[in-house]
Amino acid sequence: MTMIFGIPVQALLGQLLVGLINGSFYAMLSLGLAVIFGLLRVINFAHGAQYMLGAFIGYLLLTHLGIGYWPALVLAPLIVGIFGVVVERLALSRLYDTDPLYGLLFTFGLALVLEGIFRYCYGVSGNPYAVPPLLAGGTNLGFMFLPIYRGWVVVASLIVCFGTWALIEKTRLGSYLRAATENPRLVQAFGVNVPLLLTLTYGLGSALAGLAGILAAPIYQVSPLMGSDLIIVVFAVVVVGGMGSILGAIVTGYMLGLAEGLTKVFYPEASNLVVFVIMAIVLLVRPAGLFGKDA
Amino acid sequence: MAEETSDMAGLSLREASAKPSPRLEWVLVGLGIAALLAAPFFVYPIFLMKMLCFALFACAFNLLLGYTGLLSFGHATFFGGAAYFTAHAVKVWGWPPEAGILLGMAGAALLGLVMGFFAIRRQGIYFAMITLALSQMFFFFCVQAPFTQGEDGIQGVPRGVLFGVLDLNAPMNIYYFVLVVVLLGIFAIWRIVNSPFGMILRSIRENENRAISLGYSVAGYKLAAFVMSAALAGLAGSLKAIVFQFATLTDVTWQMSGEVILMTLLGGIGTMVGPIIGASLVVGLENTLATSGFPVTIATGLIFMVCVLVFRRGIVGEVYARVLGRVGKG
Amino acid sequence: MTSASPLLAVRGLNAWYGEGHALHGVDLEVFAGETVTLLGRNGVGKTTTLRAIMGLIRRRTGKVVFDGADLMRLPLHRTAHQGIGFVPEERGIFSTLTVDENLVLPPVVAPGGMSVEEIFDLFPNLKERRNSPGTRLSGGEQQMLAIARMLRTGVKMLLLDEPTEGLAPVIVQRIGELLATLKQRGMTILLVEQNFRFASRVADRFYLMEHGKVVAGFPTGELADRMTLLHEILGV
Amino acid sequence: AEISDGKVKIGILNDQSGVYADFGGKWSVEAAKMAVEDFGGKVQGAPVEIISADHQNKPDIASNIARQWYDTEQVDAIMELTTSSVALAVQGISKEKKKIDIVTGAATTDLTGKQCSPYGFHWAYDTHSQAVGTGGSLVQQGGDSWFFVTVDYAFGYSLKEQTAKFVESHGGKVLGEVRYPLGATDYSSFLLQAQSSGAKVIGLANAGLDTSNSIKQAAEFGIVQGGQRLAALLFTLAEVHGLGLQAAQGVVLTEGYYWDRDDKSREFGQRFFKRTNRMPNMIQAATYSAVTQYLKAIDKAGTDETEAVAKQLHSLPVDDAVITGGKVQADGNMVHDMYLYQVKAPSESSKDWDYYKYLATIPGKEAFLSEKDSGCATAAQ
Amino acid sequence: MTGAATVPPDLNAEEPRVVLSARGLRRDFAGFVAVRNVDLDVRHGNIHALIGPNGAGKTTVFNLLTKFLAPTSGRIELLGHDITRTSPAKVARMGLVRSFQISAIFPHLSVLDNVRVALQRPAGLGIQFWRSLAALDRLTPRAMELLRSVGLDDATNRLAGDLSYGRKRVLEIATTLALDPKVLLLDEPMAGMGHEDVATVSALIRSVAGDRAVLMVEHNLTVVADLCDWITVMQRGEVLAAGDYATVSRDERVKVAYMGTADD
Ligand SMILES: Nc1ncnc2c1ncn2[C@@H]1O[C@H](COP(=O)(O)OP(=O)(O)OP(=O)(O)O)[C@@H](O)[C@H]1O
Ligand SMILES: Nc1ncnc2c1ncn2[C@@H]1O[C@H](COP(=O)(O)OP(=O)(O)OP(=O)(O)O)[C@@H](O)[C@H]1O
Ligand SMILES: CC(C)C[C@H](N)C(=O)O
Ligand SMILES: [Mg+2]
Ligand SMILES: [Mg+2]
Repeated sequence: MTMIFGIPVQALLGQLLVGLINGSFYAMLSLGLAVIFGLLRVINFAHGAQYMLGAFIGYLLLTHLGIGYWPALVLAPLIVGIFGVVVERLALSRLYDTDPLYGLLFTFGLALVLEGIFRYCYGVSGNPYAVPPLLAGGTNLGFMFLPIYRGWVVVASLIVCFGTWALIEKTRLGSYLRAATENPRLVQAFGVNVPLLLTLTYGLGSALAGLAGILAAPIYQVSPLMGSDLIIVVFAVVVVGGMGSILGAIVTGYMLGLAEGLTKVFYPEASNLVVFVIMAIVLLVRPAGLFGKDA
Repeated sequence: MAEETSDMAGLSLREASAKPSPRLEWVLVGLGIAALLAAPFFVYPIFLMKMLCFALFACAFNLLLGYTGLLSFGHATFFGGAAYFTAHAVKVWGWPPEAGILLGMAGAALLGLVMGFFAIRRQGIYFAMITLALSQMFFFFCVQAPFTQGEDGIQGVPRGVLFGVLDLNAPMNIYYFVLVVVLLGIFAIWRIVNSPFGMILRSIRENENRAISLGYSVAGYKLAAFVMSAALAGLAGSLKAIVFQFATLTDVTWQMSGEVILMTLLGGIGTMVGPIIGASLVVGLENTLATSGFPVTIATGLIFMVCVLVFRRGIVGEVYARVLGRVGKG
Repeated sequence: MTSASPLLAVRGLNAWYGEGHALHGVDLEVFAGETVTLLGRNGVGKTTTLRAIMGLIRRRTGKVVFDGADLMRLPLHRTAHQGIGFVPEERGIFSTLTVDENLVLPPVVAPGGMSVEEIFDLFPNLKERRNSPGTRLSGGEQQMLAIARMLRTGVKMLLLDEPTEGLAPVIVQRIGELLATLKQRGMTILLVEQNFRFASRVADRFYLMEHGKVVAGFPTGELADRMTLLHEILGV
Repeated sequence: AEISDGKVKIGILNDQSGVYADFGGKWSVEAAKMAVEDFGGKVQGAPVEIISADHQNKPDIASNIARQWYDTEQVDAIMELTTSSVALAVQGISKEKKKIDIVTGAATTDLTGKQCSPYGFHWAYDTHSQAVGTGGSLVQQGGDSWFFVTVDYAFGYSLKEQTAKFVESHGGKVLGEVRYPLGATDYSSFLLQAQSSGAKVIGLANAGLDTSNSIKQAAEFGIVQGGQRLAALLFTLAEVHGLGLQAAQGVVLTEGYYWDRDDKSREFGQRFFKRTNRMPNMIQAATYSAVTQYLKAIDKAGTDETEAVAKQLHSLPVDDAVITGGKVQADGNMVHDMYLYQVKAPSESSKDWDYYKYLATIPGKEAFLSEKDSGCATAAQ
Repeated sequence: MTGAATVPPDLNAEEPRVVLSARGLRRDFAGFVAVRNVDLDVRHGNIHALIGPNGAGKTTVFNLLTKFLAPTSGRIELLGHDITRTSPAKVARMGLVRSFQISAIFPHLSVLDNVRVALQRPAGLGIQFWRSLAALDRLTPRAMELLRSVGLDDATNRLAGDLSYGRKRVLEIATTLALDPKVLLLDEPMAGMGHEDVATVSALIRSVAGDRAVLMVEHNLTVVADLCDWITVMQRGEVLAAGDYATVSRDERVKVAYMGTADD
């Protein structure tokens, strides 16, 4: 068996694949954050909570209404998206004229409330959500046993990420979004319905978090705490990628997933630090982030 | 490169534009101090001391947010870090309390130097996220480092005898000691804010490029402010370790960083008294809710949302604006 | 549209920045096809007038009627669709958009606008740099882009805030010619200008502002008679 | 007979909204109230009152409340005290104030070791009992090669180290360990490492959601089907319930109470279920036991004065609806039998909350450190 | 020091000494050369204009000279010191101060404080965090004097952000002057100003140029003709011509490229 640093190549491949799977979640979540940040200048601290919400909606649909995974895959992001729309209309839209930090603080509060409510109602030890029968089981790739569901997560996230990227960078709607990012009032004065654009963007970003959540439900325990642990890492991912850069968020998400995967093999104690260490290095070398424009 | 300040931007995170007249302010300060001197005879001292520690913590934090415009989401690092240093020095090395507290402050300043070094490279939200991430690193460090005793925390820290004469185990002794130190700390912050140095901080917050072109080394100023804020936050943490006789992970979590933001926001960003009031309210609320059965996180979160939406200036800022606004403008 | 009723009528327009009362009842009207220039010293409220007409200032009262529509009641994004375009003093070029994207950004609100090709003929500089980010252009180039992008939209009326500010004389000349062309095509223009010489070449009429109010209005023909007043108020 | 201020007041101080809220939480409060009712609501003619507070896992809040309870609210004893940092802090205060505390919700052996108190008691379980229970007994069941997945901080190490000690002393072997940082959400990488080690048992030295997620993901990667066994070193019925049998089947764990063990436990479990709609785990059950025992001690002492009650608590045998044959050591540790269980497969479960298959009993003497070994200075005298 | 000047500057009484010089300055932006091969000498006591069509690279040259941008190649000397690699704040402390094309003020400080902030550092009051604000009072007379000289003394207590555009520019010049710079770089100081202000500011610039060097970018040719001793004309990133106004304005290339055929 070939070895690299004392680890069989096959085991390493397995670990890389696992890293890529986690990277898929980082990518989807940081993408949502980047989209929201890009236009609203709001660091959506509630992103983790919305991810949790996505998973919980999946769980509740199943247990209360008997609605299974596939419909939930559509419904959960939709509901989270609508929730986002409501939040934007009722609250965030009132904050645009203020310092962007208020958006961060508001969503921070929102995250606490969401998490608190679910903790209160459903406890913290989490609830099970089964892998859909169609994707149950796994295949032996030779170097590892890959649960089919995890393979599906990678595929789904790639589709979602690059679809969103194309929407923003390649369409006319995208150029409205980018322009509104810089000077929303002026774009509105040109005749673009910017308030609607903002609402939909927050909805879209939230829906992306919800989608990640329902995708995660069969892998992790559906628990009120599932988002808050993840969100800070995702923030670091976004800093590394360069805020506001859509492509940066996606690519960095996958990359850091891989980096973390490797660390888990060679020095597992540091696997939760590696993202932050990379962030520190990137800040030293390229303060604007890997894909950020020069600030 | 020059970022144009949009003239459509409304109220931003800056100090209250309306302020009471200096004379009124002094009267209020005098009343406040008198109340604090008398308080331990009416209110539970431990609670008061906790409130005082958090008040200092919030004021130190406000030095950075309210007067330099930098939102740190990692101030728990300094608060909790200093608590660990002090607790360790006093308990394990047997240092006297005053030395332990100084060590805690110095340690916090050092942590501030390191974190600041990275964070001041970016502004605004980026700054917030970087401090958050770095403080999370420190949290993991504390979880794993043997000297912090991990999940258990450093327990049973002796309060000791101050300067070899004042026995801090007597409730009134420690209370007045804490009160004096906190007041000194807050005075230091007030001094910094209302100093020539503070003026430069303000101008940097207003227009960084212009400050550079006037010859100010902006990075140096920001770093200095960051370190000062960290050291003072550390002072608060060290005091807390002596008061409660332990240092645990709670004080280095990001939730603690969030809590100090809440205190400042609730009381009034960029006001001197706001953070003190905010800290008292939050500490009081946590205590009340603990026995009420109402989930604390929900309450905290709701306060955050309401503050941001309805009274962004915070209680004190709002009072200033309502009562004194018209006078102040003229 | 008879020439008797103005395309744009502003009555008693007041505007505030926070507590600051910037406009104290501005009255003016612009007829279809006219070029009208707003003169006044720094800070009298010229820019504010244009922004209040567009609805870019939130706190405003009074009456603004454009082409029969009451602009006071419309949300900001509907104003442009009435056929009115705004070129701000600070230009408002988007750095994350290329020159091309900047150019096609404002939605077309009515037929009859210029095509991108026509625009590039008018501003060859822009064509040369069409793929660079908008704000990488020089100050002057950005001004051209800011005007150019409104020409595509088919608006009936343009509000131009100091279009010659910071521009080289050749370009100023070019912009003068451009305004003349636009006028021939029937464009209505409300212009704010410090460059009195430039203004006097392109305008049909003048309004003079002082302290947030219009204090005088006269056609270009009367310019000579009004010199003393202008002297007094503008220091020209 | 005198009861101070004519009333016995017991404070239940625990996590009711944080990460360990399911571990004991508001159900522990219910259990305490049940104990009082079962005791008749009165002791020595004085009414008994239960008050409770949520310490949110913050030692400073806990100690603030504890001091306030002792100083101004005439609380006589504090119990439950989920999580070690809180338990140690409150035990320190209780010691200073000469008040009784009975910990049911924290794991650290320091409570009856280095930081023991003459008035402090530890009920239910500790890291040692979990280690012996799961580590020692599993080797006897044939699980003689181990790989640990350890959460990287003191709690994880002590669980792992103590377990490894018992594995080895029973003739088993430890093949390796992977230490992962607290707060990890994905365990597949660590589990793959554990899988490829070929160990017969994978020991999960962690707690709470970490354990749930490791178990769930182990199921996903087919680890149990692949013939390896999962040993959760600190896992209770509440979490098994949360995880569901599908994912949790086959997991081996140690608890000091299981409702379906015998008639006595079933009777208690069902009464608890009527009140709360769930079966108690060992922490909630132990809280019942702790309150009951405290009241018995007051009754016996005829007073609620701390020294006298502590003396009774140290000497009275523990025998109630939850614990059988318990004995309190000089270091304050309540020694009782622990049980090794295996989680049933869904097909084996015949009714609601029918989750465990009994594997073995760990006699109290083995499960807990003796007062000589505990390192408690006052007990050694 | 570095030997570019053959004669020690202050010995040469005829030619005012060169205080700021650039040699072979070049700056690329992702393949686009915004400034190439620019040589420039700014002399003490002179008002030097940098003119040229939009996009010629004038602002970029300013940014290079003040170190807000790093030159791709070339060399810059200030008062005999090589500052090619010096930080912008350091350069400012050495006496090279600029204004911005987009007005740069501290909007939420009062007009008076705007000026006092500029006075603080030279007065050694930049880092005193232990002293009271009253320490700044001794700067007030000088600040008032500066404000008076630009006609802003009626607005000392207003927030700078509430001033109109033109008056903001005037304020900016006042703060710049507060530093008493050796070399003053003004990027379009008259843009957006009314005629009256233009006259005030022209007079102001003339009066301060006596004992310092001024380099300004300006499109208002009347001002340039009136004020400037030396003019450098740029086009497409390069120096097209240099000389006094009369020379430059007769240059055919300059007429075609910049001044146009209209009057003036
Ligand atoms: N964003 C703002 N906040 C507060 N006051 C403002 C703001 N913008 C302008 N003002 C004030 O409103 C008044 C009118 O300003 P405005 O910009 O409309 O003047 P202007 O005539 O366009 O001047 P200029 O020729 O300098 O552009 C001025 O007194 C100015 O100080
Ligand atoms: N950061 C940049 N990145 C790319 N190109 C730039 C950048 N800054 C300036 N340029 C380009 O360099 C050229 C010179 O710009 P500069 O702003 O120096 O012109 P200018 O002479 O000041 O013009 P104006 O008089 O219009 O202000 C322009 O074509 C501009 O597009
Ligand atoms: C499961 C938890 C309540 C155990 C806790 N971490 C302790 O150390 O006591
Ligand atoms: Mg204007
Ligand atoms: Mg320029």
